[in-house]
Amino acid sequence: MGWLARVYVTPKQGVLDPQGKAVQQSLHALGYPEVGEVRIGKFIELQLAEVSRESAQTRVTEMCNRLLANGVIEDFRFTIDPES
Amino acid sequence: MGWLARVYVTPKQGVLDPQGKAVQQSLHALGYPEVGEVRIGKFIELQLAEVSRESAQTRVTEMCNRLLANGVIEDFRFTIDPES
Amino acid sequence: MRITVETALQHGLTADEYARIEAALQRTPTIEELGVFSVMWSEHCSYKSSRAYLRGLPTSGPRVLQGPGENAGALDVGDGLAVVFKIESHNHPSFVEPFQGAATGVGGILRDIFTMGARPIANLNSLRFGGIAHPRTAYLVGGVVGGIGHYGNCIGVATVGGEVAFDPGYDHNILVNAFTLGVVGSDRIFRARAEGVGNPVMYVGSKTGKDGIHGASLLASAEFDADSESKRPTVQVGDPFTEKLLLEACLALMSPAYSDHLVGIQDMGAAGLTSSSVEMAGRGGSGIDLDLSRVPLREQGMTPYDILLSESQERMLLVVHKGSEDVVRELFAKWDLDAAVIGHVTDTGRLRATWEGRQVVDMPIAPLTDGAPVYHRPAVEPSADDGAKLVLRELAEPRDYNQILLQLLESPNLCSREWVYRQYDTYVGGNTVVRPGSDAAVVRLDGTQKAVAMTLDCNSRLCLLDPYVGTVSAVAEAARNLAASGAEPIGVTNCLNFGSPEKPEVMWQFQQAIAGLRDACVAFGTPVVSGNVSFYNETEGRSIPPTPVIGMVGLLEDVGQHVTQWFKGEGDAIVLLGRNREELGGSEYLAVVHHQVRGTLPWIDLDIERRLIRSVLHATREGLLRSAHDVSEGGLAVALAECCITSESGPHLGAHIDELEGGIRADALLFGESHGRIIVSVRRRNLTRLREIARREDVVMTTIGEVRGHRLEINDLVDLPVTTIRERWRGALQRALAGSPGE
Amino acid sequence: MRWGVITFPGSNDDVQAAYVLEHLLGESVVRLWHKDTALDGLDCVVLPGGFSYGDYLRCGAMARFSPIMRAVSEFAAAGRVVIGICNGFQILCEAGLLPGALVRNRDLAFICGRAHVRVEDAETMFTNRCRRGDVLDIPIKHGEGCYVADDATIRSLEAQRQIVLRYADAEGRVTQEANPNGSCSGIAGIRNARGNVFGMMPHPEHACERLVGGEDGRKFFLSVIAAGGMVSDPIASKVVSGP
Ligand SMILES: Nc1ncnc2c1ncn2[C@@H]1O[C@H](COP(=O)(O)OP(=O)(O)O)[C@@H](O)[C@H]1O
Ligand SMILES: [Mg+2]
Repeated sequence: MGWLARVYVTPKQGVLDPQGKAVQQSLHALGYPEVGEVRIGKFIELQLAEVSRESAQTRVTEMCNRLLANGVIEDFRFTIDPES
Repeated sequence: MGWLARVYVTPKQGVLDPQGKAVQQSLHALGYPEVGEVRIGKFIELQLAEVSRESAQTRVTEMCNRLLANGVIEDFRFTIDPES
Repeated sequence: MRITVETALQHGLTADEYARIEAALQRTPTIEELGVFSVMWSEHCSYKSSRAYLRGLPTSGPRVLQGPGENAGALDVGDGLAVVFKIESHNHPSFVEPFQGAATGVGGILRDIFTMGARPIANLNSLRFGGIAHPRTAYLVGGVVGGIGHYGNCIGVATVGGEVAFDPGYDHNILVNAFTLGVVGSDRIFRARAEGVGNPVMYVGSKTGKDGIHGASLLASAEFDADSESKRPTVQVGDPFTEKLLLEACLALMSPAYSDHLVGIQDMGAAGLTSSSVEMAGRGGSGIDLDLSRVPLREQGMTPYDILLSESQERMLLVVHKGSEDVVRELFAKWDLDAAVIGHVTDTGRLRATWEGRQVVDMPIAPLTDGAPVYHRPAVEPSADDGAKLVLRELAEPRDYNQILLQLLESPNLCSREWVYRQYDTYVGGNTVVRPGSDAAVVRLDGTQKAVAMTLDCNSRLCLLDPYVGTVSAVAEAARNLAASGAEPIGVTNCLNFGSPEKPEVMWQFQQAIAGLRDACVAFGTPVVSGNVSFYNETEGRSIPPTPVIGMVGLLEDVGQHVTQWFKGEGDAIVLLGRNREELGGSEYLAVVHHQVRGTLPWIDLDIERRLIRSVLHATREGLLRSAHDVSEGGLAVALAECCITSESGPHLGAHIDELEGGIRADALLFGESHGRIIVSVRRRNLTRLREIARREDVVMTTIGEVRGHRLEINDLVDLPVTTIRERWRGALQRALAGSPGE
Repeated sequence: MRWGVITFPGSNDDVQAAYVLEHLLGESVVRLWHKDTALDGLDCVVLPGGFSYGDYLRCGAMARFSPIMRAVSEFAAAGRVVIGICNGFQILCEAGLLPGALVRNRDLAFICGRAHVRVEDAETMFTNRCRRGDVLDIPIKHGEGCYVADDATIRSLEAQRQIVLRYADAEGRVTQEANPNGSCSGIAGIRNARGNVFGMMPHPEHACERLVGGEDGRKFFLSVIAAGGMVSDPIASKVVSGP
């Protein structure tokens, strides 16, 4: 059985997030004044073939650094669970 | 103390996800053959001012249905936690 | 904190620059003042190494309404209209983050144009990347092109032309130069002046964050090295949507209905709030008091230092008349933009800033502007090495010219750029008459019969071999591109991309390029009305090839007279204007086929170029030309192929060339890059008239063949189906980029 | 006819649409601001191309909530004519005035160029100046032009003849190569069941002058003018409900 990696890519703190800004404004306009800061990032699900959890860990980290996240403007974190 | 809502918007099953396909291919090209299906969605973080958890629940559901997700092509789920 | 010379050094200032600062202030600067000096005296803002040379450029002429010194230059094009244009570099930010770097580069040049009251109608861009096979190239190309498209498409300004070149000399330092042209009533040009004691200074647009703090001094003015990573300021992210709102709101404010409320306006570009207030006060001969506590902020924990130096995008600074604040606020509110009063104009000649009631800046403005350092850095010609000589007889002539032609048309620097400009909205605005794919872009001027033509050109290989001749050649090619499109050259902007000015041989290249720019612009009567200098394009001590990108603008009195480069009709005569010489020095053929970058550059005679252009324009006015194409990289054979294949929707007609004067080596005849040549096609019956015109201008004219069938045949050297040629040429860039690893 | 052209924050082709209608076709045009709330006295409204709200989140997702959109829905419900071009099409889908959605192009890149579209139905008020099977040459310029909808929706679009335009090659063959963005079954333009709301990705307003973009785009506007802004479609008028 393999793994399911869930990767969360978010704009770095301090980096402008025009999308989040626009969504926040329109949520206010839609009548949700309670909404504070909005940050919009990516949610990536990866199926991984059978490998050890450790190697899954290291390889997904690598994938994030190399491709999935743009380290200059984005942070990432991920979880790895046995595939159901 | 307010809430932090984390919204996960994913492409509906069956709706094509060209971005996911492209990422899968690049990951294979980069030497990660173990990667199976890749789905790419949005990860939205909302700060919410002080309200009851229940009303936060209902209002975020509403925001998703109205704006944050498009039911024709996307599913969503979210979690709500006390803001740290 | 205690300010010492070390603090100054950390800010990229030199010890004696710091001494000058203490002298100017007659005390130790505050950290904020030091920050202000460091950005205003950075190469990027102060032009300290180039100013002395730039003074030599021709900047005046009957059409010039605004020369260098304002946000952009302006030329009178008649009918009460002026065109405003400029080119800017965004090289280092684009290397750090290609998509956002290129996008914010476009955003910045757009602000320079609408700051003057002009509505931007066209973007062009000049790009230089490393070798196509370099592991990072594909990633950088994708990001840069994506970023340019993202910003221009979203804000709704057509991207209609440019150039792309690949060369290992840019492996670690790509070039992204963005050009914008706008249109404004010739009596409605706005200038960035702060005048009228007591007039409020207003801030409009995005909130201020920590973006790109010290971008100007560190990124644009200091050479790149490994720990740039750590030095790197927060990358600026572009928000074209906000800029679109800003654009519309600012143009509304500058329209007759509101403009009486406005005194001066200036975008916040490099060095943000600091440079915009300093420049406005400087030009107005006034002073400015700012209350930094009133600046709209995006993040907590920002210091006055951050606020003064932030390079957050999509912000403008206004000086309005006392009492007009509410009108202005209302106008911007319509566009969901905040406008805040953050200070007022004084007559002190000083920049003063307070933060929570505390004075953090109180400095004279003169030392920041006219008083900035000017360096006459040593310039030394590098010793000529004999490796640069080209001995033709040692160069084996190829056997199969069909293969060589296809090889060239497939090479990264000659193949189709469609993959690039397909990602740009070329239609928006509704005035694009000639889209990318011909010698120059042609855009109609709304409400007139007129159109402007625009082109960006620079062959950096030529400039590397001989910066003077190379730059003259770039100006000449630009002029030919315009003439071939039916437009008369009227003005020039330029972006001078060079290595470190602290290297005598780089300074020599720079000096030579400026001389070439000057001589060529004098010869063509095209004043230089704006430009930009980008030094320190280096990595680990290696300088890029000198790259003086020429942006030239031309005018068509009658848009109906525009000409495109592809053949139009079976049976038309194909005519070569100009002479072929046995010149292969610095050619694409030499580089691609023989892997050599060397030789004496093709000989160039500006008087011949002028006469060639005059005759082509004359023929255009009489409606004789069915097509016209300038001969440049790849030479005659490549140019002829382009005449057959570059039409977007076809038909793609063949050419039968049998009258091509020989007498020189076949490879030189086909691929030599001699200047002063334009290929035109005309109806047979117009040949005599064309010959009269050519004779009057004393231009060599040869009827070399005719438009015929669906093959390209050149003497007995080349014989290929047009479809094959188009096939190989068209998809080559995408194939090459897909082939390379990427990131 | 009286036309309204809406400007949303981020609209780019609003000026062009108004220019074509007013200066090239001599129609009377009212420029509308997204904060307006009434469409009184208009026969047809155009939602233009561009990047409303920067296309942030999803194209059209935020514009769909602009104050004027309530009026647009009522306008459509009253059987009046609504045309969405490119971003306008996306807004109409987000607003539920047209079925389906427009997502990222197959090749993930913005594409600008000429496209051939085949007229699938000439008995609509938007195409009555064309013949069925006509191939029109019209610019496209979009990053999210890939039309998607579930099979049931596609089937009912077919059944109710709501597919007005398909991408094709110059000879009118609908093929994968001729499909620039991967749209399901090559869809380039659809209308609602009632036949008074029309959305298309290509830009007819950029194909109304020989000098810039050609003239094939005129046909759409001339068709609406010929129909006098009334639902003239025989079968469509039998259908009651909306999309
Ligand atoms: N970066 C770019 N963006 C838009 N158009 C481009 C770009 N690079 C090249 N083009 C277009 O591709 C065509 C060929 O470019 P080029 O070979 O440099 O023309 P020329 O040699 O006549 O200067 C021109 O129409 C040019 O405007
Ligand atoms: Mg040319």
